[in-house]
Amino acid sequence: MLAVVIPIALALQGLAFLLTVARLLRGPSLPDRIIALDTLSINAIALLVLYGMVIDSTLFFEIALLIAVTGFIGTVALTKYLQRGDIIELR
Amino acid sequence: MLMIALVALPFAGALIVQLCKRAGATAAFAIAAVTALAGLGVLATAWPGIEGGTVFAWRREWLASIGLNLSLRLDGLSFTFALLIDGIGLLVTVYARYYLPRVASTVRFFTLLLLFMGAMLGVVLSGNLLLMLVFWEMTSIVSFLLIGFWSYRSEARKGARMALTVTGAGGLALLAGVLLLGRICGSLELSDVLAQGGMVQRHPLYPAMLVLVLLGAFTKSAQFPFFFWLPHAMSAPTPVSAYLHSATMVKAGVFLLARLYPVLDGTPWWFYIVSLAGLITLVGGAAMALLQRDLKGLLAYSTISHLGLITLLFGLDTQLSTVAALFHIINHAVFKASLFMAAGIIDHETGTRDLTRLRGLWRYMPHTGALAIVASLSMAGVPLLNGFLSKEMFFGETLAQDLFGYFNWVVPAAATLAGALSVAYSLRFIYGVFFDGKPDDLPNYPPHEPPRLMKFPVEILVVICLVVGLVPNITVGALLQITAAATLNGPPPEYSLSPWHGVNLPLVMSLVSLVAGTALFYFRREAFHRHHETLALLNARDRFEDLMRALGWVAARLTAALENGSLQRYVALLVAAMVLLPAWYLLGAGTLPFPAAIGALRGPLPPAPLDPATGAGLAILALGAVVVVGWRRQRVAALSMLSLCGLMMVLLFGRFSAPDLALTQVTVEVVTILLMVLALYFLPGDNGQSPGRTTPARWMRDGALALAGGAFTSAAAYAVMTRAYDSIGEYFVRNSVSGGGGTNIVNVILVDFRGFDTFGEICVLLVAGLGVQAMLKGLRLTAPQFDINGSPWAGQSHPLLLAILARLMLPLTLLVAVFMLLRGHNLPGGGFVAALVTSIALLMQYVASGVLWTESRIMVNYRVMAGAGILLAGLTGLGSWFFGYPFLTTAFGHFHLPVIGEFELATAMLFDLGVYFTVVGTTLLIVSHLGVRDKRILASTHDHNGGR
Amino acid sequence: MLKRLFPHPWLSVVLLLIWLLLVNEASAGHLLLGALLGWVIALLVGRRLWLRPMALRRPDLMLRLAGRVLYDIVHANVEVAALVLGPMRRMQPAFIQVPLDLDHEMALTALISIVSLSPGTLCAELSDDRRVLLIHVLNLRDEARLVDTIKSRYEAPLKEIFVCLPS
Amino acid sequence: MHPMVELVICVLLLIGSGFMLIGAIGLARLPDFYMRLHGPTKSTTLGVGGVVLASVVYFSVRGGGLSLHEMLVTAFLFLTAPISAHMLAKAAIQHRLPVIERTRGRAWTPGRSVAEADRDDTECPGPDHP
Amino acid sequence: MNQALLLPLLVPMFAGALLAMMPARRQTWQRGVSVAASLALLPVAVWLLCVADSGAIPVVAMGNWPAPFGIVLQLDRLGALMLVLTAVLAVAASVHASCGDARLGRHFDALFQFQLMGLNGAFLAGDLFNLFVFFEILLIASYSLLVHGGGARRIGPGLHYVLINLVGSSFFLIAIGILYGLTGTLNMVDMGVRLQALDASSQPLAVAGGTMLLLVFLLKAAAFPLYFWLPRAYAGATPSVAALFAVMTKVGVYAVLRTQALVFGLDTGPLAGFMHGWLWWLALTTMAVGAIGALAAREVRVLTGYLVLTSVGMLLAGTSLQTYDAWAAVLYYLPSTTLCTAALFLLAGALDTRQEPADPALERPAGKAGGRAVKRPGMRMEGALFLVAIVTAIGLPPMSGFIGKTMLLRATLGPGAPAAWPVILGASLLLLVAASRTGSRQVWSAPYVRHGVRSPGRRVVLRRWKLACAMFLLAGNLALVLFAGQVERYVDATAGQLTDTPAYRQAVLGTPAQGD
Amino acid sequence: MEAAFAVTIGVLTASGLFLLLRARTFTVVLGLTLMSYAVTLFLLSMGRLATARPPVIMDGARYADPVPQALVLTAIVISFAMTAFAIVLSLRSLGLSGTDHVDGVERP
Ligand code: NA
Ligand code: NA
Repeated sequence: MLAVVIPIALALQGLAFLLTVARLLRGPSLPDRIIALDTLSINAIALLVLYGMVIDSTLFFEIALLIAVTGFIGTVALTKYLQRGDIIELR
Repeated sequence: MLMIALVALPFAGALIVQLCKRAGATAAFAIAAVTALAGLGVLATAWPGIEGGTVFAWRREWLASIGLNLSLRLDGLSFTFALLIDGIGLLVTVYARYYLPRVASTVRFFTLLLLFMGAMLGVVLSGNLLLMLVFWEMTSIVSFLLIGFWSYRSEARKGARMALTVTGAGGLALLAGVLLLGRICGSLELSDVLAQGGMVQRHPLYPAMLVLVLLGAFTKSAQFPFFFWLPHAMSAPTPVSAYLHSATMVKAGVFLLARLYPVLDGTPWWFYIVSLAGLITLVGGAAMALLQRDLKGLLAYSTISHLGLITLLFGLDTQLSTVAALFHIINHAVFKASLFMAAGIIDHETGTRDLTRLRGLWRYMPHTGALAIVASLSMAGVPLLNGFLSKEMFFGETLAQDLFGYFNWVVPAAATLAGALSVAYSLRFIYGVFFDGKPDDLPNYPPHEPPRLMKFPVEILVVICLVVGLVPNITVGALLQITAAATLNGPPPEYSLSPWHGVNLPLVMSLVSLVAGTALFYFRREAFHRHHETLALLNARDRFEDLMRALGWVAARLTAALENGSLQRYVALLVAAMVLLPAWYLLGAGTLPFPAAIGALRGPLPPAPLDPATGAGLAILALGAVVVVGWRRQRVAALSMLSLCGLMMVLLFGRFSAPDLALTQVTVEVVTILLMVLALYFLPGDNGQSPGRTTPARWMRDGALALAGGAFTSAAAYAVMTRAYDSIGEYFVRNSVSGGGGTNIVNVILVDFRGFDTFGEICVLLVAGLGVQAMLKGLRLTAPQFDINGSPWAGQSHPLLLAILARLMLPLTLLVAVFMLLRGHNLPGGGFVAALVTSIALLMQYVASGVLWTESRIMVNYRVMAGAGILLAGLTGLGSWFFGYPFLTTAFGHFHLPVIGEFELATAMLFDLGVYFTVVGTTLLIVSHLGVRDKRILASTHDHNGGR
Repeated sequence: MLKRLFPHPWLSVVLLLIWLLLVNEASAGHLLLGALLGWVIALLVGRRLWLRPMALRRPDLMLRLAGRVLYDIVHANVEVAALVLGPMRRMQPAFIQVPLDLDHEMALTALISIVSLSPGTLCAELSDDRRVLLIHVLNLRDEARLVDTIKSRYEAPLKEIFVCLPS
Repeated sequence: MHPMVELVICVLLLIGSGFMLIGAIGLARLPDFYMRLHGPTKSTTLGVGGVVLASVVYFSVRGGGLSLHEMLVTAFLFLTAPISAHMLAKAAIQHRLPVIERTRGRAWTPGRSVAEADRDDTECPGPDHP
Repeated sequence: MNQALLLPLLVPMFAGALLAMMPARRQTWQRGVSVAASLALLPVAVWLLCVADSGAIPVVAMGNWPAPFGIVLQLDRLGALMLVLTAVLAVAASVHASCGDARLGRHFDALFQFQLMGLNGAFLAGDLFNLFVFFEILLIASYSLLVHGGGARRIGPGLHYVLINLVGSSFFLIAIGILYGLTGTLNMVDMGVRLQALDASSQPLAVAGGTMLLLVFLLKAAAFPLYFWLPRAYAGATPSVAALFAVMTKVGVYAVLRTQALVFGLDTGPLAGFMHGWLWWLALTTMAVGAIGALAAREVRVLTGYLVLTSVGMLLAGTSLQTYDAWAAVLYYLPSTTLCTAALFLLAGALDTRQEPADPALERPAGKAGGRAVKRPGMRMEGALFLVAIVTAIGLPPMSGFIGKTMLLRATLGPGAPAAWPVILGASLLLLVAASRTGSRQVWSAPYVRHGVRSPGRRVVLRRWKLACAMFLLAGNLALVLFAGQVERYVDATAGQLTDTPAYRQAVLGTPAQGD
Repeated sequence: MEAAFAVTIGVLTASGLFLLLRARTFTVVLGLTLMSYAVTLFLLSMGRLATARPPVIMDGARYADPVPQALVLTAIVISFAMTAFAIVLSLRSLGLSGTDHVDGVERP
């Protein structure tokens, strides 16, 4: 059963990934691109977890975890740049 | 020993002069004089041996590989020259004592004079051709300093440069010639070389070698067409001129002709090149001398002319001509030195050397006048003076030669003409300076006789002119005999030294030239009047300066054309070189036709099938890269695309079994984006109006280069991947647990097997951090007031939600960092990733709450932290020394504690901790410093259209 | 004194839990190590890098809220899924303002997170005085009911759970 | 592996992946930025949640012990996703991204009054010089 | 005993780390540590030279992991020569810097020490990737040092230098990758062994990788057409930095020699000598371009930059010949040219400043009134040292440059001579013209007198120290002349050692030559 | 798979090189980053492509060649440091010349 479902899951997620990439490419605004990027990192987490199951290895958990812990910072930096320009301000 | 002393004495003297600088000018003079005297003494002791035909030789090995030995040789030829150098050197020293003002620079003068003397003695005494060249070039350099002695005078600097350039060029040619000669003879020892004259002339390299050697000789001796530097060397102090242009510097060239005579002479190459150069120089120099307004200029061109005479004699095809050349070398040295000194006295006493201003000095300085007149008559070749004797021999030899067939008569005719000219300019000197009315146009009036001792050297030289002219056999007969023998490397031909040989053709030629010269002098205005303007155009110094300036201009244009300051060009060249040449080799370096070469790239390994997910991932990565290129002007959008690429890298690392890489990529990506966004703030917007749009040609070039680079890496990667190999990786797999104590092989490689690389890597990090901090000091940047759409920036600097969340995440993230650090040895993770996670958690505080808030709470000096990390890593590595193991040897053990159970400790972890500290410290050092604390933001009004 | 040694007991406990999750085992050694790390990190973070002092009350309510939120998230997910897959013109997007009455920033954060995580609503802005929340709603049917739901279903329990302490 | 367990894993996987896709569809289809901003929350919550739960079950069964650490991924995402959304919304307001016409209410941002925001909509103050 | 090989790395490393941690206000302490660390390098390097001169090749396996698996450091005659050269430069440059240059910006001393570490590491590295790492250390330190002091003259060329070298580093990694991908090893000696056994179909790949590697080194060496970063960078750098940088291009030459000897093998193998043809022409062009650039130069520092370039051409021409004599010539010429150009850079600091008055109001043209220029006191000494240095650099007798040049001329005497000799001699002539022009302008015509100098006493002391540094370097040149016989024996032995691949195999891999 | 991987490397290299040949510092930094991606993948591919074989010792499996991974890690870190330096230097140049042109002057 798993052997059937996993490719399906992979396909669904792959499609999700591609759609999100399309949004990244299409924009039209910068926040649109950033949101696509943010979503892509979440997709990537799911893909990594899935891939860990595919190859029966727990070694990919940490990658997913690190994306979850640090991935949003890119979004924060870019959005803050759009708002304030300087992302590390004096006060 | 004698010879060593002879050469070393002046150098030692120069050293002593410099050491006793404080003692003043007189002491310097005394040392110089004593040195020259000592040299003469040494020569005197050598005389009996020399007279008996002994050749003194001394030799020490120095540099076998280039055949340069410390080898000295004193024979008749070098004895004569050494005698001139030391003797006239002594007289010049005495003269200079009175000529130069007694100021500090006089010490420098005597130092240089002694150095020159030493170099010159080195040239004539070298028994090794390369050693001779060493001294030869030294004379060029020291003469440069002597000519430019009064360096504040523009003409002195220019004259010095010109002399150096011409003689230096000749020296380089001579170097080539000498090396070729050494190759032909198999040795550079003079004794070996002189022994195989005939062989040399049959060697195919002989013409090249001869031309190169002659270039050296002709430049030094101011032969046509290289004569032009010499007149301008007259801007040297007169003692220098008296020394360099009578007995030493310019004589080095003719010395070389004499020295290598047995090796070089005897071929048409030699006869024609040497005699023609000499002939042209002889006549041309004499004519130019007549046209000079400057007293020293007249003497300079006369020197050129006399050197041409000597050269011509060497080039003639009779043995006796060589004897005549040697005789004239001696005579010319004597009368020319005295003339220069006399000219110096005149200059010194009247304040001018301009022949149009000088006149009627006889009444004021008869003593000097008498001396100068005798010397100039000798120069003119008037009987009973030494110049007459050698000139008579010269006329004789021009008749005896048989080089030019039907045109043989040209040589004696030209010689007579030159003789007439020399009579004319000598008369001009005598009449113009001492008679011709009253001296009413002198800077110093009235002129008077110089100090007694200043005339002393001139007197001695003039006496020699007279004595040699009257009784040549007694005075110079023996000297000339042994000189000729040494030069010809065999017994000299029969000749007779006597003022009177009866009425013969040479005497007639002498008389003709005397009469014609007098006539020429009488009609000089009519004859030369119109050539004054032409002469101005021929000012060699200006032409030379023009040439040099043009050369410099061309060089500057060439350089500017090459280095136009455009990085794009440099990178394009770099990429072109880096890609095209390796690609050429990759495709078989032309041995294979193109399709076959492509086909040969594919190796034997079967390719793995491509699954759709991986294919899609690779495609997205590639697409992302291309889109980054397309969006490069919309910077934020490009950055988002770059982030996509980074994310795809992470996924691909996961896919291709590199979890450690994926972890590292995730964290590095975040910090890099932070950095880039920080930079983005200050970069002026590219709103489509800035200049420097890519032209189509540039587009094509860059596109082609980029595609070539891409094709190369593709091809190389594919070629390697389809080939089998045998990796050292197997060893690491086998030894990771047993030898390194960890199951994460990559980490064990990083901290143990190849920990040294990691060590270097953290050094790179620290240095980058230090460099960034140094660069940011005092940096002023203008910050835009509007966002990329032209609106004012948002008012809220630190959204509450962000600040709270950042603080909330801090302890959690730190925990994750510790987790990464501790597990790294066995599972993906490690000090670097842990450090970046820590840094990101802290950087989050900077972003969310600002620099002041954060740094008032995190009181850590990041720089110290980074340095401490390196120290920790280094000390960990050093620790193994104390146990007798090499640097960075790790130890690990499994320990058991109650409750906790079994755990592992490894020194590698300590090393990793050092890595951790360095990376945290550096990352924060770099990024936090880009925060506003160290940079000064100046408000500006420029808008900021970076995005879409 | 105890306060200084254990500045954030709750944090330490949470860290211990997370540590155990991270290492994915509950051995005695890791329990000890986790406790140690929880303590040390809390100490490092101290009072200045962390939030204002607070107390967590009503663990029961906390669990109930968690369950409620999870349920709402699942529910909203299904709801929004239908919206997304269905015709777009049916949707009635809106910005609404929700007046707030929360003291501690932790509670505020929790509320914003809940609102944002449930599909269909999204916190767009917070006023400077922290008293008004701007929410974007994907498909607004009844503004008053939504505001009321947020206030009663989430804000009220949060107010009870997070209690400000004097610093 | 027990078929029931396998079934659970399969269902969880399909739910998770399905919601990931729906989130992506939302991101692709929805007509304005603020609406699109709702898309990722589905991926974050049920999407990743489903996949992670599947992984938890899978490895707990395979590894012979409870494996809960994947839950941490979701936990961290729950912490960070709202902040991303919040910051994105703020950026969008700063950039005055258009909303579809039928959107009720008006976006505002602290630091600029509502009145100011109103004016922004009518006239766009560009930079001082073109 | 072998562990002592690490000293040239550890001394600057620890000094650098300590300096990095020191507070910025502790200027005197920083200078002290820096100078002391540089001074300490000299005896170590000389001692290692003596060790290497015995003909042995001591090897240290880092972390006790044997080659080819672990990273090894190896000391041969070539490496020891470079170590001594670097140490000499380090002493002069660090003392010179402590007389003022170091204060122009932050972290000079720490960066300086790490630069030394990178250099020394490169000279000892036996592992190709480790060589890359040390290259990166020395590069990153050089980036910072180059822009030390700031100003448009440094930042602009600095940016070019950095970006060009970053591109170069990428290609370095690709080259290493190809070679690793083919051989599966990183140890240079082992790589050489495995390359010999490479099947014919993979050889184009190996040559391509090797070519790229050589090009990377040629970029560091500043060979045409990869030299563009050099002239402005060197002209802009602070004198102390430029002096140390005199050795940077030689690192490229060193690396070419090193890889030629160890990896691509001179004795056997299909890869031997594959670079000869094109490198020869590139070298000659470099020489010509350098000489032309020198002719265009108007300042001593610019002139010196082009002298460096010309010397690179000489060195590479000799290197490309791959004969015993030519390599010996290269090895003799290398220290000679490095020392004298370093001295010139130090002197340029004094000679060039007079042409750019700090404040026109403070400068008045002298010599108009009195007819004689009033010179700044004691510039005579700078002038004399300049003369000695420039004579050495151009290759005029009696200094060491002449010997080196003559060795090279002798070594090229053969089929290559018709191309090489005119270029070498012509370049020398152009350099002579250029040097006499620039030199006489900067040294002789001294039209400015500087007034209002604060604390002239201290200035005099500092000036003496600076002169002493230049003298120290030139004394090295003098030693190369006085002990030319000994040096020649050493460089002959070095060239011999480099061509003796089995000796390296024995020392590094512990096995007698395999595969042949 | 090898061919696709190789082509991806090629595209990354080409894009990176093209950006490196541009005139604005920011673009050049983008190019450096892409180039470093390309180099990273290139180095990784030198250990041949291995899927599902992470080099972490488990029981008895085959492992990917760990050496290129270690090299890449070092290379990534160094490239990170270099990129940071280049960014700050370009800011320094901007502060001095007022332009973000790599040559410090606007060129026509
Ligand atoms: Na003759
Ligand atoms: Na007159």
